[in-house]
Amino acid sequence: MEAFLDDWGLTLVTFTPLIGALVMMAVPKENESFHKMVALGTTLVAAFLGALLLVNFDFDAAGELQYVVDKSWIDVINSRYIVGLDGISLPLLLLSLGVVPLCMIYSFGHFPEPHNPKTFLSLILVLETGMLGSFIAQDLILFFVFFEVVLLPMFFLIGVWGGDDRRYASLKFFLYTLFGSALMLISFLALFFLSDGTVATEAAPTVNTFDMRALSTGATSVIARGAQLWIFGGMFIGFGVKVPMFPFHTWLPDAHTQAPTVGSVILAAVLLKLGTYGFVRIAIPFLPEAAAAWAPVIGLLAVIGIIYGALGCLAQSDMKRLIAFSSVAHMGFVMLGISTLTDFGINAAVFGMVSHGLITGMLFFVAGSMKDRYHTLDMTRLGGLLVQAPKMGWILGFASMASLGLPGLAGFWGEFPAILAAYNPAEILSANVWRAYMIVAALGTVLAAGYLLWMLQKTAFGTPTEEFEHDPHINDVNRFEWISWSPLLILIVVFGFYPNLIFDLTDPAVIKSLQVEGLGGAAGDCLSLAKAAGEQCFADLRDAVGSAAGN
Amino acid sequence: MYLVQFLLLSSVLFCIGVYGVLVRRNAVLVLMSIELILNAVNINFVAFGAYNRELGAAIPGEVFALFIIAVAAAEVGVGLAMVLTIYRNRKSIDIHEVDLLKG
Amino acid sequence: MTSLLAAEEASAAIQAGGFFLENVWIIPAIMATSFACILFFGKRLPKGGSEIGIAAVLICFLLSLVTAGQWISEVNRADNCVVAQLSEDKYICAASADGAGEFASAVGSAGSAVAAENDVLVDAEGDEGPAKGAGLKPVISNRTWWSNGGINFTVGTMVDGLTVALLVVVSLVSTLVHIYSTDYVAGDRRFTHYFAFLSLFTAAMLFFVTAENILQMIVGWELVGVCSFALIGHWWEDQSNSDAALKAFLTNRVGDMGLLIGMIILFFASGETWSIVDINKLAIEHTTSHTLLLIASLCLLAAVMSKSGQFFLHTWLPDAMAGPTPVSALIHAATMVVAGIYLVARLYGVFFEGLSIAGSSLNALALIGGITTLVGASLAFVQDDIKKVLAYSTISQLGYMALALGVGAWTAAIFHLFTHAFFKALLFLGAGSVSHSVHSFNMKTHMGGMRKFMPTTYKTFLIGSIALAGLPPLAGFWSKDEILVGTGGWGFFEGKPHSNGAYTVMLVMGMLTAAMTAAYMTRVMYLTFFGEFRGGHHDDHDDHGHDDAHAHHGDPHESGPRILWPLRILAFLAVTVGFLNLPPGFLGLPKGITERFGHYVEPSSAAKYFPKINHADPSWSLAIFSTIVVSLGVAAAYFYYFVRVNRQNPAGTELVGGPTSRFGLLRAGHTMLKNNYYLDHIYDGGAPVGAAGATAVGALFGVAAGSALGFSLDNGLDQSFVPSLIWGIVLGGSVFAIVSTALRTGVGAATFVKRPLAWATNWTHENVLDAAVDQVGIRSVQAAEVVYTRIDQGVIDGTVNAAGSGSSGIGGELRRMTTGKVQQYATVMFAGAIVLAGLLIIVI
Amino acid sequence: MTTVTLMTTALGAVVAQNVFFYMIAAIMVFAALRVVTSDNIVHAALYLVVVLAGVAAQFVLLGAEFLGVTQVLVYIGAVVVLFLFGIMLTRAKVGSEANLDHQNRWPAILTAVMLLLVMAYAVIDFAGDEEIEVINASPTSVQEVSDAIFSTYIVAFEAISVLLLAALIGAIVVARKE
Repeated sequence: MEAFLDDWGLTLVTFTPLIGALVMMAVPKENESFHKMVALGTTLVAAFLGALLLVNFDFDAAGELQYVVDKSWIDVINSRYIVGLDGISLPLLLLSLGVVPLCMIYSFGHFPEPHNPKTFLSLILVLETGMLGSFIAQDLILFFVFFEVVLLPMFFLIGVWGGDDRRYASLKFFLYTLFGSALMLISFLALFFLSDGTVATEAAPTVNTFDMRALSTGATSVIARGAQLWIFGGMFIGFGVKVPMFPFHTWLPDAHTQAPTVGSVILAAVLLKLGTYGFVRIAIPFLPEAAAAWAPVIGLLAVIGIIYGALGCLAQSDMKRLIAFSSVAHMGFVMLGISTLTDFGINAAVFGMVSHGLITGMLFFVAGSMKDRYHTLDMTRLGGLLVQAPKMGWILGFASMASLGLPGLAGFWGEFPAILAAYNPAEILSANVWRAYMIVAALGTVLAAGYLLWMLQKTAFGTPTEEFEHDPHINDVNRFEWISWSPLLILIVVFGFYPNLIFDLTDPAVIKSLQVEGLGGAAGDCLSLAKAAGEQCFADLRDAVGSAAGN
Repeated sequence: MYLVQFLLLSSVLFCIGVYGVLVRRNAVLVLMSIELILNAVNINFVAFGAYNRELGAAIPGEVFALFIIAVAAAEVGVGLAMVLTIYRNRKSIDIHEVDLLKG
Repeated sequence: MTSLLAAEEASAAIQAGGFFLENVWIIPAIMATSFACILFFGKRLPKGGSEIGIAAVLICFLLSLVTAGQWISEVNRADNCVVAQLSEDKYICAASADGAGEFASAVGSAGSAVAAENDVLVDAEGDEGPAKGAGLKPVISNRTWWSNGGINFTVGTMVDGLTVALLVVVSLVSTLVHIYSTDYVAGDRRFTHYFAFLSLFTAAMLFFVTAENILQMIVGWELVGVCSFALIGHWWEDQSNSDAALKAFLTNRVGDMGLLIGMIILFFASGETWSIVDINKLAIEHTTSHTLLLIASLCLLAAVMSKSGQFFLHTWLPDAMAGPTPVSALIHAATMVVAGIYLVARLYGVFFEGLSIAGSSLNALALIGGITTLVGASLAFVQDDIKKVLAYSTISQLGYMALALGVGAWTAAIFHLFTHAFFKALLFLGAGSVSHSVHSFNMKTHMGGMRKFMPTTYKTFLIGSIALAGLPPLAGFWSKDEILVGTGGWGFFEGKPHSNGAYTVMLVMGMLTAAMTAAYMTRVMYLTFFGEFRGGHHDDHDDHGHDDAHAHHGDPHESGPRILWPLRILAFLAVTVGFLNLPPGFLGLPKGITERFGHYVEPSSAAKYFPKINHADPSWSLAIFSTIVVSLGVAAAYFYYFVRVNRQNPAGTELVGGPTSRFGLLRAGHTMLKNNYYLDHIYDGGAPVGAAGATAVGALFGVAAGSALGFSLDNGLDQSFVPSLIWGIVLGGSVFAIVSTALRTGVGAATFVKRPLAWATNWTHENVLDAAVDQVGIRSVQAAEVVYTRIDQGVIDGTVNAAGSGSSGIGGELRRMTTGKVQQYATVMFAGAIVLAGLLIIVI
Repeated sequence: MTTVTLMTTALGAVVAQNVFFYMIAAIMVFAALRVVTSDNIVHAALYLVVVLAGVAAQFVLLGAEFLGVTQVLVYIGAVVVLFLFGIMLTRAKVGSEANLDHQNRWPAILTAVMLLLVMAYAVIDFAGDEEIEVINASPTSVQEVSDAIFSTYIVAFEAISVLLLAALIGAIVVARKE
C-alpha cells in the first residue's frame, strides 16, 4: 500500500478529477443526477487519496520532497514528469482538495444560470486537476502546463455562468493572465538555457534542465546577475498578475464580481495561491540574488496593495467587489511576508495563503448565498441579515472577524507574523525600509477592521429594508450550505487555535528552500550578509561555481 | 549544404503564409495560406532530421512530416466544409463579414 | 555562596508552585467551554443558557479564590524561607525559618544535604538571628504553540500576585454581573447570545491576565475587544448602537496598531522571545537597547490609550454606553478598560526603563494619565446621562491608574484598579437599577427623588459615590491616597522627594481631580436621588429601549433581588476592600496586617522581572489635606445643588440665572465640555476641521510627548537626547495623524466613511489603472484599426469619440476592441508572439 | 587519385545541390508570394501547386524521397483539387477579382516582416554554420519509414487515423444540407 502510494499517489490524486470529467463527457447532459454524483464522487475520491497522502506523509522530513516520481516525459527538451510533495505544497494541495468538493456540494443547492451541470461540473474537475498539478509539479514545463490548464476552465466558468458583464470580465481575466504566463514562460526558457544542472547538489542529469529540484539547489548560480534580474522580472510579472499584486490586480475585482459563487470561491481560495506559491517555490529559491534585488519593489507593491485594497474596499457599494478588493489587501500581507526573504516571513506567507483561502472562500460563499436570496449585493439596499437569517448573519460576522485578523482565528496567523517578519528582513535588505513597510502594513489592519465591520454593519445589522422586509425567499442557511460551510468554519477556528498544524509542516520546507546550496557554498547564506557583502558573496559564489563547472 | 538554408526558406514561406492569413478576405485563400505555413513546418522537420541523421533523427523527422500532411488533409477537408456551410448560409465567404465573435 | 536575606529586600527568589497555580488555564478554559455550550445548547435550556454561564463563572470565581489562596501561602512560605543557592540563578528554600531552632535543624538536615550536593555554605551567623525571606518567581507552565524559522514559540500561563488579583476581580465582578443580568435583560430576544458573549468576554479577559507571553496578550487583548464589540452592539437594530460598537472597535484597532508594533519591537529587541518574564528581565538589566524600549513603550502607550480610554482616544468609551448596563459595568470595572492598565503593569520593566520613570519628574505615561484624569472629571460635570457621567468618571479614574503607573506607584495603581472595580461596578449596576425602573438614563428628564422609591439602590449608590469620591474610610480613599503619596510630590513640599522622582505636577493634577470627582458625584446624587421626581409623565423610552420586556408604567419601584443582592455585595466590598492595603505603620498596626495587598501582589524585584521601585512613605498630612480637598468639593456641589437649586425649584436641575448664564467665559467652557473638547468633531467631522484639528492635536501631543521625554532624558539617563526627542515628536504626531485619518476613513459614522481617501483610491482604480489597461488594449487595436477600418467608415467615428469617456464607457470600449474580426485578433496575436520571441532571444 | 576524384565528384555534387536548392527556393518564394497576392483565385491555387511541388523537390534534395512522392500525391493530387472544388462550389469568379485582399495590408506586411526578422535572427544565430551531410548518406528507404510508423509511432499513427476518420465524418456533417 505504502509503496503503491509512493509511486502512484500524487499522480492518481491529480488525475482522478480528469478521469471523472472524461466519464462525464461520455454521458448525455440530460442525466443531471448522474453528473452530480460522478463529479462529487470523483472529488471525494481525490480528497480521500489526499487524506491518505497526508496520513502517510513523513512529518519529520517535511522539508524533503516526498512521493517523488521522476519519469521521462519530453526528452527532447529534458523536461521530465517529476512530481513531489513537501511541507509547502502539502497544505495547499489539501486546501484545493478540500475546497473543490465543498464547492460541488454548494453548487448542487445553487446552480447558476444557464444551468448545464454537466459542463459546469466537468470544467470544475478539469480546473481541479490543473490546480493540484501545479502544486505538485517539480518540473518547470509540467508546472507551466498545469498552470495554464487552470486558465481555460475558469475562463468558461466566468464567461458562461457569470453575471451581466461576464464577457468583459472573463476576457480581461484570460488575457491578463495569459500575458503574465507568457513572460513567465520566457523566464522558464531562459532558466533552462542559462543554468547549469551539473553544478546542482540535487538531481542533475544534464546541463540544461527544467528540473525544479536542480534549479533550486544551485543550478542557477552560474547565471550572470543581469540575466537573473531579467528572469526574475519575468516571473515577477507572471506570478504577480496571478497573486494579484498592486498594479496588476485590476482583473480581480471584475472577475470576482462577475464569476459564479463557486468560481469566486475557487478563484479566491486556490487560484490566487498559484501566484504566491510560484514566488515561494520557484522565483525565490531559484534566484535568491535577484530576489534580494527585487525585494524592495515587491515589498513596496505589497504595502501599497494593502492600503490600496483597503481603501478600494471602503469605496465599494457591491459586497462581492468589496470582498474582492479585500483579497488584494490580504495578498499584500502575503507578499510582504515573502518580500522579507526570511523563513519567518515566508512561513507567514504560506499560512496566509491557507487562511486567506479558507476565510475569503467563506466570505464569497456567504456573499453568493445572499445574492441568491436578495438578487442583489448592493449594500445600500441590504440590511438586517441578522434579523431575517440570523445564522447566516453570524457566519458572515464570524468570517469578517476572521478576515480582519482577529487573534484566535486563522487570519491572524497569516497577518501578524508577516508584519512581524517585516521588522527584521533578511540581512541583505535594508531593515529601515521594511520597518517603514511594517508600519504601513499595521495601518492596513486598522483599515481592514474598518471596511469589514462597515460591510457587516451595512448588511447584517439594522433592520431589513422595506424592499426585502416581507420577502419569503430570504431563508436561513440551508442544508447544502451547512455541509459546504462547516468544514471551513471549523478549520478557521482550529488553525486559529493551534497554528502549529501548518507552521510545523511549512517551517522545515521553507528553511530548506532558503538554503540554496550550490557548489561553492550555500547561496542562502549570502542573504544573511549585509548588502554589499551579500552581493559580493553571490558574485564569489558564481565565480567559484563557474570555475568548478569549467573543470 | 547548410542547415540554415532550409531553415531560412522555411521561415520565408512561413511568413508569407502568415501574411496571407492576415490579409486575405476569401476564406479559401486563407486556407491555402495555412497550407503554406504547414509546408514550411514540414521543411523544418525534414531538414532537422537530415541534419541529425547521425543521431537517427531522419526517420522521426519524416514520419512527423507525414503525419502533418495527413493532418493538413483533414484540416483542409473540414475547413472547406465549413466554408461551404458559411457560404450556404450567408452567400459570402468574406471573412470580414464573419464576426460572430464580436463582443 | 549562600546568603541569607532580609525580608524587605530579598535579593533571591525561589520558584513558586502548586496545582492551581500551574494549571490556571482551567479557569479561562471553563469560561470558553461555557461560551461554546451556551452557543450550541443554550436555546434549548429552560433558562436560555444563563444557568450554564452562572455556574461556569461561579466555579471560576471559586477557583480564582483557591488560586489566590495558594499564591498567598506560597508568598508566606517564601517569607519564612531560608534560601540556598543552587546555581547562579536558581535558589531553593532550604528551610522554613520560623524559629532559630528550626532553622538550625533545617541547616543541619535539608541544608546540609544541599550543601553537600551543591557545595554551598550556609552562613547562619548573624547578630539578629538568621535573616529570612525570599522573593517569589512566577509560576509558568507552557507548551509549544507554533514554530517558525526553527524557533518554537510557546503558549502557557503565568501566575503571580498581579495575575491572581486580576483573576479574583474579573471573576467576582463577572459573577455578579451574570446574576444581575438574568433580571436586567430578561425576555430579551437575544438573551442566549448575550450570555454566550458574557462568557466569552470573561474568558478572553481571564486568558489575557493569565498570559505567559506578550503574543498571548495580543490575542487576549483583541478577543476582549471583539467581545466588547458584540456586547456594545447587542441591540444592533439601531444604527446608533452599531455605530457605537464600530467606533469602539475601530478606536481600539487604532491602538492595536501601536500594540502590534510595540510588541514586535519588544520581540526583536529582546532577542526573539515573547516571554513576559524574559522581556522584563532584559529591560531591567539594561540589556535591551534603551532607544528601542522607549519607542516600544510609546507604541504600547498608544494601545493603552485606546483600550483604557486615555485622552485623546477616549471618545469611544462614553459611546459604548449604548450597550446593556451590566455590560458597561463589566467593561468599566473588570474587563476591557483595565486591560490597558494591566498591560503596563505586566510589562512594567519595559515602561519603567523605557520611559525612565525612576528619578524624573515627568514622562509620557504620567502626563497622559494626568491629563486624562482631569479631562474625564471635567467632562463628567456636564453629562445628563447618568451612565455617561460614570463613563467619564471611569476615564478619569483610569487616568489616575495610568498616572500612578507613570510615577512609579505600581502597587497603588493596581490597588486602585482593585478597589475601583468594586465601586464602579456598584455604581453602574446601581444606575442600571434606577434606569430599569424609570426606563431612561437621563437624569434631568426622568429621575430625581429616586431615594423614596428605591431605598436600597439609593443606599448602595451612595456608598459607591463616597468610595469613588475618596472619603475615608471607604475603599477609594485608601487607593487614591496611595497614588497621591506615590507621586512623591508631597515629599517635594516637605523637602524630601522620594527617589522615584518628584512628580509634583502629577500630585496637583490628582488633587484637583479628587475635588472634581467629589463634586460631580454629589451632582449625580442630587439629580438622581434628591429633589422631585421628574419622570412619570414621560413615556418615550428613548435610549433605554430594549431593556424593558416587562415595562411598568406609573411610579418607579425598587428592583428585584437578583439586582439588589449584587448591589449589596458590592457595597460591602466598596466599604471594606480598602483595608486590605493599610499604609505601613498605620495606627501602630503590626506588619502582618498593613500592606497585605501590596505584599502579596507586588512582585519581588528579586525575581528579576520587576524593577526595583522605591515606595514612598505614607504621610498623615497629605491624607488629611486630600480629605479636606475632597470635602471642599463635596461642599461646593452640595451648596450649589442641595441648597441653591433645591431652594429655587425642587424639580429643577440647574440654577436658573446661574453662573454659566451670567459669565460668558464659563458658558464657553461649558459648551466646550458638552462637546467633549470637540474631539469627535475632529475625528469624524468635515475635512477642513478634521485636518486642522488632527494637525493641531497631533502637534500638541508630539510636543507634549517630546518634552516629556526631554524631561525624563534630561536627568542624564540617556545620552541620545535629541534623537529621542525627535522620535517622540515624530511618533506622537504620526500616531495622531494616523489615528485621525483612520478614524475618519473608518469610523462607521455615516458622515465620513466613504470620503476623500477611499473615493480617490477608487477613482484611481477605475480611471487610471483599469483605464490604463483597457487603453493599452484599445490603443493597440486602434493602431491596427485606423488602417483596417477605412472601409467601414462608421466604426472610425465611434473609436475617436470613445477615447475620453468615463468609467461606464470602459466596458463598451473594450467591446469595441473585440470587433470579432478574426484577422485582427490574429494580427495582434502574431505581433505579441513576435515581441515575446524577441524578448526570449534577447534574454538568452 | 581516386580520393581526389571522389572529392571533386563530391564537391561537384555539393555545388550542384546548392544550385538546385537556390533555384527551387527562388521559384517557391516567388510562387508563394503570388499565392498570397494574386487577384485571381484560381491562379492562386495553381501557384500553390508550384510551391508544393517545390517542397517535394526540397524533400528529395534532403534525401527524403518517399516523403517527396507522398507530398506530390497527397497535396497536388488531392488537396489542391479539393481547393479547386471549393472555389467552384463557392462560385468565385474564375477571372481576376479586385477585392480578394484588404485594401490596407501594411500592418500585415509589418507583422510578417518583423516575424521574418526575428525568426531569421534566431535561425542564423542558432544554426549559422551547421552543415547537412547528404552526399554520403543514402536516402531513407520506404521500409525504414514504414517500420518506424508501425512500431515506434504506432500510437500516433492510430491517433492520426482516428483524426482522419473524425475529419471525414465531421466534414460530411458540417457540409451536409439540412
